[in-house]
Amino acid sequence: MKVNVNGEATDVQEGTTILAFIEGKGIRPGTVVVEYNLEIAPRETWGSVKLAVEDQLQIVSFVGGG
Amino acid sequence: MKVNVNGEATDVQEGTTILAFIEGKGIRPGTVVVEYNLEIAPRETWGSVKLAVEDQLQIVSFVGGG
Amino acid sequence: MKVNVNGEATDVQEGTTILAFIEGKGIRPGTVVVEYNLEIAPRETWGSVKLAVEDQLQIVSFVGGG
Amino acid sequence: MKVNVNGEATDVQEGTTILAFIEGKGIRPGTVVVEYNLEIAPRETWGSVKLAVEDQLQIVSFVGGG
Amino acid sequence: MKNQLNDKLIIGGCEIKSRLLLGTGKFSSDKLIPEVVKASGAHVVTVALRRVDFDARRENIVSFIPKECILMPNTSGARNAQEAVRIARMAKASGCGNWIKIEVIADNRYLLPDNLETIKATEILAAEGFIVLPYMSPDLSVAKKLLEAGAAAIMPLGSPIGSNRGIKTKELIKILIEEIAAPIIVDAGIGRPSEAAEAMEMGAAAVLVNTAVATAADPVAMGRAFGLAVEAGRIAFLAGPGAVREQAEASSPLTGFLHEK
Amino acid sequence: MKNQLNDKLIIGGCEIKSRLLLGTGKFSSDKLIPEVVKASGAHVVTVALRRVDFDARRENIVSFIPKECILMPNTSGARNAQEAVRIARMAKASGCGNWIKIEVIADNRYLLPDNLETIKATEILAAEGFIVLPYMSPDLSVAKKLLEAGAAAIMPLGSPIGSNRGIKTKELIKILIEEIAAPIIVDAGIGRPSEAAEAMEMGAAAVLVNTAVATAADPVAMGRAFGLAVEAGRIAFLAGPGAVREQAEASSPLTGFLHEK
Amino acid sequence: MKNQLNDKLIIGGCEIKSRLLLGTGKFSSDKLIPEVVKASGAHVVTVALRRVDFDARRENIVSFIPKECILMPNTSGARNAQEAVRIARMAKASGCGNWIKIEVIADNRYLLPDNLETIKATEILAAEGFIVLPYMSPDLSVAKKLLEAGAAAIMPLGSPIGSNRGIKTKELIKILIEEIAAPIIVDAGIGRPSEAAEAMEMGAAAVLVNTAVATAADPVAMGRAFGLAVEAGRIAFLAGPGAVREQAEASSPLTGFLHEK
Amino acid sequence: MKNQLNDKLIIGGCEIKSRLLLGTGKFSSDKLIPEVVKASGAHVVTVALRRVDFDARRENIVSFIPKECILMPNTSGARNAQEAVRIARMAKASGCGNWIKIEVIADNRYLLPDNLETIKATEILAAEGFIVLPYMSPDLSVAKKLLEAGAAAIMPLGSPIGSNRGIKTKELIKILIEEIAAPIIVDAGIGRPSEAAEAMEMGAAAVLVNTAVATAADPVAMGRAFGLAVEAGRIAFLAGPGAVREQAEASSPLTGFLHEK
Repeated sequence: MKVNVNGEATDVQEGTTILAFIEGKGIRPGTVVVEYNLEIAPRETWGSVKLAVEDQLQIVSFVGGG
Repeated sequence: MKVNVNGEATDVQEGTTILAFIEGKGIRPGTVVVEYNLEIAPRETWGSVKLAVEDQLQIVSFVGGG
Repeated sequence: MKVNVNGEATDVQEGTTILAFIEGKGIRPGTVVVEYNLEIAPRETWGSVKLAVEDQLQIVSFVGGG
Repeated sequence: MKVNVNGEATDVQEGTTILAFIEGKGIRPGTVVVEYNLEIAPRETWGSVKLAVEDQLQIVSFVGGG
Repeated sequence: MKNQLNDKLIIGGCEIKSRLLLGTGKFSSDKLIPEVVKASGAHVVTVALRRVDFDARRENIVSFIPKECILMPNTSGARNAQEAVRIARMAKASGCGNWIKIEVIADNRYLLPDNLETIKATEILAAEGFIVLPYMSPDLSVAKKLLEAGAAAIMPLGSPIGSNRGIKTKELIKILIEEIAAPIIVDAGIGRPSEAAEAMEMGAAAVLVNTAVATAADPVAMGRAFGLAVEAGRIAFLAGPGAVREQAEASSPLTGFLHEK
Repeated sequence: MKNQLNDKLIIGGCEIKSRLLLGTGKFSSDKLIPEVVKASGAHVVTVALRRVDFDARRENIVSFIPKECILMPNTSGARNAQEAVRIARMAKASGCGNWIKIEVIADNRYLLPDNLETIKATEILAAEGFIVLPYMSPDLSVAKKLLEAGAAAIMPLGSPIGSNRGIKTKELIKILIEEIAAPIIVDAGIGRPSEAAEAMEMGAAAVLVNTAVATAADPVAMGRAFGLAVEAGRIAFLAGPGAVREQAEASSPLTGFLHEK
Repeated sequence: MKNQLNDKLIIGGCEIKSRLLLGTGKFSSDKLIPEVVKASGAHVVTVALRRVDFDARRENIVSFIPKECILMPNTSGARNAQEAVRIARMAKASGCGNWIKIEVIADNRYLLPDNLETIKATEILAAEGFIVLPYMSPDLSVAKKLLEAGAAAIMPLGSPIGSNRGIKTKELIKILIEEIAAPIIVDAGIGRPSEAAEAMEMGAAAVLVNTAVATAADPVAMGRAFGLAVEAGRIAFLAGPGAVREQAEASSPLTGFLHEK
Repeated sequence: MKNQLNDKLIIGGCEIKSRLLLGTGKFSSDKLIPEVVKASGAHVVTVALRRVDFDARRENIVSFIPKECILMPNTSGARNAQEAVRIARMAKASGCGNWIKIEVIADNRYLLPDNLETIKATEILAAEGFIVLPYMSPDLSVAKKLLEAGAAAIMPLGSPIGSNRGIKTKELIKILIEEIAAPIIVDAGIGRPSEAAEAMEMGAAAVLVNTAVATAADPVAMGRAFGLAVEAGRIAFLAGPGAVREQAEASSPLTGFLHEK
């Protein structure tokens, strides 16, 4: 199943939650923010929201900037 | 009868046309432009348009400007 | 007897020393410097140098400056 | 015989006049000025002044400058 | 001097014969205007529109402007897009042509333009067939939107109107010149011919000057001075100025002179 | 424009017909010079003196300078007053007249003049009957001494020779213009016509330009641009520029328009 | 020095302890940041938001910023109001607070902001409870609209981001300071501490600096230099600088000395 | 910040603890001076010498200057080298040390120094063992001669004394800093802390300020502002400022955000 993560089509198993996806990438959940289909996904929902075909996911974190 | 000419309430006799008003003020028609109730009044209509109560008239001419 | 003090002809009794002149003006000797006939007059000489006619005396002190 | 021309030691036959030297170099006399031992050599003297050992000669002309 | 031969300024389909645009406000007497226009060589001349004062009539300014000039009325007095549109339409109704300088000003102290309302007015008037030259506070993004809205040229301010302070917004104007594919005309603030020349050297297409000429002790001479300076600056721009160096570079040859043996 | 009629620049008893003085160094070809001089309108033209190179002769620069010009040789290459005096005498011996630009330079990096040696050379040469125009680092006290020494005009630098950096010493030059009763000619550093115009607006009597013209892509056009700019700046100076204001002042009448009831 | 005691900068209800705001981009190593922040004294520190790179993870920038700082994420990367709003919401969702610097940029060369989209984004985000500090191209009319839209401070650019060119828009920024009843923070372009001091002397409420510190050979020392300069400039503003004069005025008494008889 | 540790200013064999030198003229009350000196951190403090007025005595200025300061009398009032020498000798006779600021001024309007007389006075006084700091009109050739004459530092003017006009002679001062192997101290004209910081960023060794502090509404605060600014400028000079760019360079990463698929 393809979902769009950070602008790229990405293969994800059906039933994967946002949390599972993030942890699967080796990312500490506390360091990122997730936008799910153009809306903020609050952290407490990550464990329950299951990714579906063509979902749009933005996973972002802070970097240096001016 | 009061009409508003250049922002001031002005007494005008009923039945006065735009042209009559202008000429009555001693203005050569060729030197001014008239806006009648927020629309341009083409010169050829001045002789036929009769002023009515609360009409808005702007009579303007060119001056020096930058 | 006239001597020139700070650019002005000034009456001084014959035999007056520099020190006497200064003290006579109510000036504390420690706060001024004296040029006597275009040469510095060291403080230790003030008690012995007697003013003569047409001597040139500059008595100066520090003021604010940039 | 060596004379100094424009800062360089230069071989010149004894008896050579300024004029002969200049013409020998293929220079039109009208285009240059000559300083001879730190003094201007007027053009009318060029034919008679004979160069001697260690004479200093500056032969200059105009160039572009600002 | 070949570059100059084909150097034409085209605005709204017209070839503009002088890169000095002239305003007609503030002259001690309108009677000076014909001579000033002539001395300056200006081809585009601005005028304003005002309510007729029925008590103190003055002669029509237009009669003082040579016939061969392009008249560019401004919308001064307008505080928003709608008023600018009304004024522009009145100007056009006078039969003086379809050029319009949009000037929308809400600030009474510095007379700075309202760029947003200016964009709106430009859009409406360009669609009605006006040749629109908007006066604006220099801003690249706004200039792009003005161009999309149909502006024939962009007129950023150098400093506040009538201040004679010179071009204090060079940094932003240079960017406009570089990035905008339309004539950039520096309007407002130019106080000296040298400043007009500098605008042209920077690559501005033209300058609009009024106060500096009108308030000079001798406006006719000052008009001529501006005309010459604008020409000088344009020619210099085309002539390709030499490089600016940190250090000196001798104009006269440095080699071989008296002290060298 | 009445002021202009009697506006003459007299130096050394000669009426100088253009306030743009032109240098002849650094041109890609000397053949450009006649056309550049003509396009610029320059009346006083500078040249340098160099030792003849017996191997690689080049044509005499003087033959490229129109006959009606005043030739002003400089003393470039001189490192002290004595050398400047020798060079000046050689220049005069050429029969080209008695004008001399004194240029005494010890610093090879910025080519800045030695004001003290310049004063000495001025004194000697003025006494010999030269018309002396000393190039100097702007300094009021030195300018006064140059004048006492017999200088016909004072030529302060705007920035280092050949740098095209513009007039970076305005503060000091303005004071010279105000305080010195002789023509002040801004020499060195002027890189753009706008800068030449500004010098003239400040009240300089003239400017001397070389590198900016010679290193332009099109020197003839640039010469013309400078000629126009100098004229523009001079006329503006005479025309009495208007005041510079902190705030805006409307060019178009601000009274009574649409929004006023 | 009484003026200083009550001189507080309040933005969004918080007292800001330093008038130097610091950006965190472009440091050769993020490990420098804690020391730079400390040396500079900055209280408000900006960060950006970027998509996580799953392959090349880097440490969280936030961990390098002292806890007592206010974090101000920017919306860099946004090309319109809608994108800025999305980024702002993501930033807030991180739990770092509700400050947001709006940065909407369509121009890739000069990175100049889009003022119109910035107004739109300000309106939306202020309504959502953000403390909004919009980065903008200086323009009085836009600044007024930003204030109406709910901006907590206005951040005009001095020159293009990262250029270190200084405050080239002084004329416009001075007008903002005078006319806008909100803190004016000069953002972008400040390259030297002296320029930061000048902004403060002009009356700016604060400055935001990044590139000038991050690209210095010694960023910690440069951070300290900026901190001192901002303090110097603010104190000078409050201390009431003396008048600027055309002519000299002796510092030492001129009366009565040696040469006077 | 390692560069700072060894950054010492040595003049005449003494380590000077602050790069801000302070003048004491023009204060509304001399009683302010101790507090101003302390707030500014100045270590070298100038005073002038005047004929005692037998009628209206005032307290000795020296009593207001902290003991740890180096007193630098100036020769103000001198119109030529000889008078400067006499004044210097009187100053030394007071027992206040052997520092002397040479100030020889013939021009009463702009108070510009006479560079030639200044060289002569420097030569005489340096030979007598004074630590000589000559105030001068910036001129490379003169600075070299002053150094040969024994000057311990060179003090070029930024603009006329007391004018608060800032550093208008940057071009010439930068050259002095680059070419002269002695401390360059910008004296006269500095009106704002930002200008002092800029002088230091340019590489000046120090600045001397008087009028800007003395005529501020709050001289103590202004003294402190100058102290901070001078420190900021010096640190920035040592910290190695980043490059200035024509165009923008993003502070936040430009790669990969919302709009990129």
